[in-house]
Amino acid sequence: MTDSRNLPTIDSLSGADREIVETGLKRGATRREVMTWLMASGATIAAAGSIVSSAKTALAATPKKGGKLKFASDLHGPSDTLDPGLNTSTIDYSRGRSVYNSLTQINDDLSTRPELAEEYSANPDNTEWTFKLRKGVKFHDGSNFTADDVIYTMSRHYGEKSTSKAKSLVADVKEWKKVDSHTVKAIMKGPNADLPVILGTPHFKIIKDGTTEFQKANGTGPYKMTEFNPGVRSICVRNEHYWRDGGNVDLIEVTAITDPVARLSALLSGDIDLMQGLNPKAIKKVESTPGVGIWSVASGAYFGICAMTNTSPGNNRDFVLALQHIQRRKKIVKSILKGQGTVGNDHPINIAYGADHCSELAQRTHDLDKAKFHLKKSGITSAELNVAEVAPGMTDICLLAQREAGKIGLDLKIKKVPNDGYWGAVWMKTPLNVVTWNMRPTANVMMNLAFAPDAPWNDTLWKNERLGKLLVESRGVKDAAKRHEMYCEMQKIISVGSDDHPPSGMVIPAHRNYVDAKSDKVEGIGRMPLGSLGGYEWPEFAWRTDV
Amino acid sequence: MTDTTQAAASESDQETSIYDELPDAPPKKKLKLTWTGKLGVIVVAFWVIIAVIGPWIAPYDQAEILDMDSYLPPGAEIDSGGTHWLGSDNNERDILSRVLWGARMTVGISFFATLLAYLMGVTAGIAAAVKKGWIDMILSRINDAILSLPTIMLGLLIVVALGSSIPILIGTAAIIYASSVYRIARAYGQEIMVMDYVESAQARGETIWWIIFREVLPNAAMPLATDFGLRLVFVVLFISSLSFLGLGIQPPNADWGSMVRGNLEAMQYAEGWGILAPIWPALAIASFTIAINLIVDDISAKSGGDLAKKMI
Amino acid sequence: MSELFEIDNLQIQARKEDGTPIPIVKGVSFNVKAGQVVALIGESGSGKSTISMATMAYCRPGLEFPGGEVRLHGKDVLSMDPQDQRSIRGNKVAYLAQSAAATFNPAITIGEQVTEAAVLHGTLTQEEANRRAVALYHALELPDPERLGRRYPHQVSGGQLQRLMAAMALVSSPDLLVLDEPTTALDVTTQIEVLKAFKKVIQEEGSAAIYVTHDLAVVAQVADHIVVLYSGEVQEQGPTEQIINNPKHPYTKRLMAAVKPTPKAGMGEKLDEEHSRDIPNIEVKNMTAGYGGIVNGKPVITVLRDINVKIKNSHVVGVIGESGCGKSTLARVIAGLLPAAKGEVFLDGKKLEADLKHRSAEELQKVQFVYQMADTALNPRQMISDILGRPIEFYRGIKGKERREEVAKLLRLVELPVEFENRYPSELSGGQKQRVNLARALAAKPEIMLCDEVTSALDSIVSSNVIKLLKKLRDETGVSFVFISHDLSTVGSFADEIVVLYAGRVVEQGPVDHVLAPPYHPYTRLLISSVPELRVGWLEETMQKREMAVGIARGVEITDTGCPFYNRCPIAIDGTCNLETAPTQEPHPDHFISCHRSMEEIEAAENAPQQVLHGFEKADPDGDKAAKAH
Amino acid sequence: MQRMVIQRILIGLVTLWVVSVLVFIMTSLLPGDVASIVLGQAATPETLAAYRAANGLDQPLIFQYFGWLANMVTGDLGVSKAGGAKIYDLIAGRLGNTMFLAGLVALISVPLSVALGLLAAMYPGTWIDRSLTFGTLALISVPDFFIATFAVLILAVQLGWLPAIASVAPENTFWQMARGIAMPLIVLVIVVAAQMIRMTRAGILNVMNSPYIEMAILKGVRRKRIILRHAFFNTIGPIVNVIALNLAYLVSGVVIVETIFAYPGLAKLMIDGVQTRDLPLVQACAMIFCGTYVVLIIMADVAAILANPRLRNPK
Repeated sequence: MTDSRNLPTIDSLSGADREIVETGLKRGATRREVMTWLMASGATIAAAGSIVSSAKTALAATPKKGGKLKFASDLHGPSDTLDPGLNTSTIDYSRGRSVYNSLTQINDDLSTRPELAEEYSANPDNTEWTFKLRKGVKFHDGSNFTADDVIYTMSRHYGEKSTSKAKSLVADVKEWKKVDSHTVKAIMKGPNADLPVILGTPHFKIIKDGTTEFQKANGTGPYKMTEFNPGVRSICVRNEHYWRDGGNVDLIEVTAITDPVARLSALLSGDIDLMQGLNPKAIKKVESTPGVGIWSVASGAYFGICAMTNTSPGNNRDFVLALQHIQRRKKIVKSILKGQGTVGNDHPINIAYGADHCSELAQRTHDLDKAKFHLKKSGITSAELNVAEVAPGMTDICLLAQREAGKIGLDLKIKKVPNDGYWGAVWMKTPLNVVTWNMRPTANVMMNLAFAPDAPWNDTLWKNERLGKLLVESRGVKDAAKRHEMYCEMQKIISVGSDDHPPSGMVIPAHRNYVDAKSDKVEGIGRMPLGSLGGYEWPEFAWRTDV
Repeated sequence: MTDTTQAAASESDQETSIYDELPDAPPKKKLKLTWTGKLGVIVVAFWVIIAVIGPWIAPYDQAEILDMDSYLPPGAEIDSGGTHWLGSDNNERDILSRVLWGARMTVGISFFATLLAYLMGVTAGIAAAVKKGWIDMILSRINDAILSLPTIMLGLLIVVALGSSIPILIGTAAIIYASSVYRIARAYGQEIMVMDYVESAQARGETIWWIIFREVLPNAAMPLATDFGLRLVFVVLFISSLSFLGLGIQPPNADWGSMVRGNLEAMQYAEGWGILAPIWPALAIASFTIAINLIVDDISAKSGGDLAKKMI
Repeated sequence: MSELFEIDNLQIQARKEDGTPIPIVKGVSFNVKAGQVVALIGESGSGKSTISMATMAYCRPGLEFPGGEVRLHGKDVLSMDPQDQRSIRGNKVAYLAQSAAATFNPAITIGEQVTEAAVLHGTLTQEEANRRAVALYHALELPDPERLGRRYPHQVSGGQLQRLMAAMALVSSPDLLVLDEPTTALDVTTQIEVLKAFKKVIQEEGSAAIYVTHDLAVVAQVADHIVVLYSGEVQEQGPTEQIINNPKHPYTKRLMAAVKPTPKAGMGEKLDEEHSRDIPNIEVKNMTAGYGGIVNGKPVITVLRDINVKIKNSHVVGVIGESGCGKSTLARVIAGLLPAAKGEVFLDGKKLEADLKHRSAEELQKVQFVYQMADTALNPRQMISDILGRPIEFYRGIKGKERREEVAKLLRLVELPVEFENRYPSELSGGQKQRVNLARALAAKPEIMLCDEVTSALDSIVSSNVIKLLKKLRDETGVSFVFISHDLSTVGSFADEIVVLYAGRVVEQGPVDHVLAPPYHPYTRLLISSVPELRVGWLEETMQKREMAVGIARGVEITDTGCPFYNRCPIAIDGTCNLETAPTQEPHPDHFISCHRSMEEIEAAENAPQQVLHGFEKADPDGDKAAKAH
Repeated sequence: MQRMVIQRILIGLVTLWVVSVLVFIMTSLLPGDVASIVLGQAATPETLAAYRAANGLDQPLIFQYFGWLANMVTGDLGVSKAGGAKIYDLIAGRLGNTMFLAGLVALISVPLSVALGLLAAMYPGTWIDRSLTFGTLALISVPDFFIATFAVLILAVQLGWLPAIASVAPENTFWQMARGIAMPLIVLVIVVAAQMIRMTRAGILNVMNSPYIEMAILKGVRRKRIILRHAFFNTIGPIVNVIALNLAYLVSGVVIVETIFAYPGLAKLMIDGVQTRDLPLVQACAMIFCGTYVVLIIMADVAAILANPRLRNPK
């Protein structure tokens, strides 16, 4: 710290490390926590300090208007939908963001800012949220935006007939109430400080009251959809009557190219400007090609191997430990993810969740002796792992595990199954399977979705009442230290367990960044970490430098 | 005049007996391969041998992850000592080893799938030709239905429904290609069924099984054997196409088609000669299938292209 | 000055796998003078076709010319460059192949094919060539010459195609015509017509010709000079008169011996009564049969109509008729291979089921069918021991060593070496295969053998040997034969009784000596007079006769009403023969003739050849293609 | 011939029906249903039940089948169970795309391959023949995705001559369209032509053994004329058959090319349909594929009859 010139700055970090530091700091991680994490990655105290000090967000240039933008996602098909409640993939979310608005908007640091809700606030115990709606907003069909639209939109996430994919995220809202034409109220079942950020996620885009047909999109968003051809492409043009200074380009064409090599070829040859899902192996190539670059956003998204706790071998604590100790976590990040990720500690909350991440918890390492010891103790010699390539790198991670398992005498058979049908027939139904979770807006939502004792998607059917209790309690806690302590305990319960309560059975060897690629001519892509290309927020903010 | 001839006949009986009936049977045409055909035999034999011994002569296990870097160029040294003679693949495994292991999968699976396709197709085809009537009608309609759908769609339906495993892949390819075999077998069957020797056996009162196995099948064997080779090539390529959809041979097993597919990206990402990663398995496929085609070309040239008409 | 055409020490060879040559033609020499017809005679395998193609410096793939010369106007064509060789083909030398049906391109009109050579070689313009073609059609007595050129080959009959091929060869006025077995595939009545036409145009055009055949009787009609070939070597050559009347070489004599005699009463051998035993009776009653399913009680394609045949007290029944007359169908109906649409078949008074599937094993065993083509009748993938052993085992339950002995017995019976049991059919010659084919039927120990044209596909010598064998079998085994053939002389020498079929109906039947003696049914007479005789000048004599002039130009027409032979019959009665079914008359006991004319009228017509009973005007120019209709 | 065509059409209808039963059975055997696929990881028993009820998936399978069949017969293709779009809308544009590409490929590859096949047959054993034989052999011996990717990397990425992905947007000019589908066009022409060249050559050489060809040689006809006038017309039947099968492949079997070039065609739609278990969509595609196959084969047979005087003028 005496001679700062010799110390590294944030700029000297690799893209991935830089991301994690920046994101962590933005999310409210303390200086100490970030430094701990940096030092765990091999930095000296001085270097770590220097890096943290120099970390600052880049200045954004002023956007230009005009031009066309062509975006290619990875998946599409006849199930492409403009129904926000059924939105599934990046392509749906991106289209949704183009034509609709949410009540709230999530910032890069996962705080929220107003969107269609001009103001929103909770009562003191966070059991009632009031949203004051923006006036003068018009849908693309010319009708006015009112409270009825919000009530209708929200009603689609409730009740027996709801097919909403986000139903469970708002399960603790008891009732939506229209107060007046531009005010609505959410009455909660219990305290929840996270409602605004949840409402900022893609499934809660506001649609016109009474909409049942989704072959056309009638939203309030920055673009109007002029062509929607599921599985082929969609075209949006700028909404000239947008309620704020909205979309920068004149036209956005959204399509998908399923084959990853073809998708990259299209970007390299200039046929598309923006692509989702870059294979980590291609990073070097993209970085060395002039005119294009990667867009990597660190996140809490993770790869998981699920050992079901209700059956063998997942109900054997030692077996799970053996499986956790054979993971070559650093090798996965370095070699499979090409650095675009972070090591996992068998719980879902990494540094991307900022202050809620528990850096005190010891990092589990590759330790074949321990693994061998636990395996022997478990008495298990073979197991079958069902693998689908649920996220790029999943299969490779399992293949690596298979090799390591061989070294400790575990015959880990890998059964590769296709992606389609995986969630219905394999996941949560076979003793050993894999999972991937995108990052959720808060650590609480994340753990509530996949680890709470009554969660429908509890990957391993693991029940820990203490965790459930902590999840509910922590929502109301306002003291930061107390909150951190509670979150730390939860992460420990999931990862390590206690003598009488086994851990979750999840092996989480790594968290992955969202790695996408774009032409240098496209700017304005955000860094919100809840999804590809800055949490699908790009349609409103992207702009071309060459117009 | 007739008297003269009769007289001539009787007097010349002895002295003309040296003039035996001329053997009008042409000398048996043996299959003679051209040099390309011979080359084909050598290459096919090479791969068959590799299919048997490949795993023993391969320097590494097919699944062994050796390095920290994928798509190393041919000749790259391995950290732990040794050399990637053909470079490393997308999972840092040794390509040479995987090509050698893959021979067993690719050659083996396509062989057994084709064999099974033949068992089914020939049985059904000959049965349809022999039994005619309703059986022929029903079998032919089902067969039309299978033929009219794209192979990749059928493959997708079956493999996804039953899960991708080696037996399922063999079965799937067999069912799909049995329909083409059925057509050919039925055509040959019908052709042979009208031969007098079959009618003669029917007139004798022989059972249907005798007619199928003793009269019809032995005579359809040679042309069907030729078609077997071509069908094998199609099966190799079909399984490769399934690999394209991620439904082919599943890791860590190596097979050439999925190796091409898995490493295709190297042509885009890899540096230096590492871009050759998909070329090696593609060469293996091409050499194997071209070799079979060379042999088949030779044989069908001999059989007068009769086969070509039926294969359409 | 050289001859028109000389073949000098011509050698042609094939090669074995290891490259060692197999000689096919071993130094053949002969000459052809201008205007001369030279016949190459020999059996299959003698190299005669190969030599005939060598006249144009052409040999089939796999063959080569290691030596010798083929000189046309003194110039060796073998050593010419390909361009020059091509300019000779179809121009100076023209070729007529054996099977016109296969030799005409099915996708191109007749006119284009006929004129192609002349136009391509630049000898004639298309216009001139067309005119010349029409002239040739006239000369060849082809129907509708003006429009014939626009037809496709499948639209004309076999006999017409054969003549069209002559037109194709002659269109560019070649110096040398090569005819390769041009009449072998034809029926007798068609053959003599084609022969006549060939002879006429060769004389008119004045070109020289090489005529390749195995049939000495035919040669006697057309050739000036004969070259006898055996196994690629010339055995004897000389003027036709000399070779026919005074053959020197033993092989020529052997060929002469195999020539079939003219059919006439008394040619058959009288059998001693002691050979007779309980001879099975076959009776066919009111039988109608055909192909293509049955509509309104009639087959879609009717081949046989209201057939009544009673076979009794005879060892050998000959069934005779031209191709398409339904003689094979009759045998197939009796054998149960083709269930009749109507009518019944009785064996020894017991009714046989129409379909062999319903017949008992014993009935199947009693009636055995022998196919015409041994090549298709014997399974190429079974050894002789299996081919013969299977019926022994199947019908008689004899297995193992005894079966082998039975097979050996059978082989000896058909005069084949016992070692043949380990051979495949493809390792035997045609005659040997036909013997195995007969032996297989015998293996069942049948009562009746239905022999369908068993000698038709064989060369004359081989054929005469098979007939000898059949006679021996008749004497030794006591089996009865139904012997189907288009060859009246063969039937006459072998059968006790003859059934003459025409267009699906029986026109005459009876003991051989009655059928082959007057009074004849007009069709029987036509058949008898069409068999070429081995003497020079026969053709001209025959053509003089009235019924030939009328009869041969017409084809078989299957009619629903009237007499089927009406439109070829020289003594037909308009208004009767074409409308009413002919009554069956019985001039001798068991001898039946179906004709409207009385026996006296028939006899009278025999003796008055110049009497014209009715004119040509009712003749249907396309008559003989109707036979192709089904 | 009319009789034959009518008979063939009836058989074709039976085949269509068999295909619909077959596809229905196979699709219902697939793990998961459209509801579980669409809702995916986010599915809960309640949302699954709600989705099924909303889309009529809670009825017994056999009802669903006959419901579909009844609609199909009246020309109603139904609604996608996955996205709610009308099947007709999903298919219409893609069918056009598929036909456009297949048509262009056929337009180029058929004359090209017949010409090259004839050329090879005309000079057998020469370098032309050898290079064509070996070249086509090599092309049919490697997986088509290899050829396609290789072509993209060379022509689009390295040389930048052509776009890496196909585009057939309606707003494009003709020149843009032509450029837009150049890559899939090139790859498909290569793949399809290789097959057809080989079959044309084989067909011609096969006919070359016929006696009438020998006769033509003996008439002194040039080899070129023998091939073009005497052999070719007798090979049209088999060649047309091969062309028909290849066209059927172009309509239904080009999944890989459609995927690599992101070309919105029918084959990829069908694969998507299978992957989302969208039965009405899969059925509709299967009907189109099967119907195309049946029609093409009938057309090939008719063409063969028209090319063959023996069948054309039965007399």
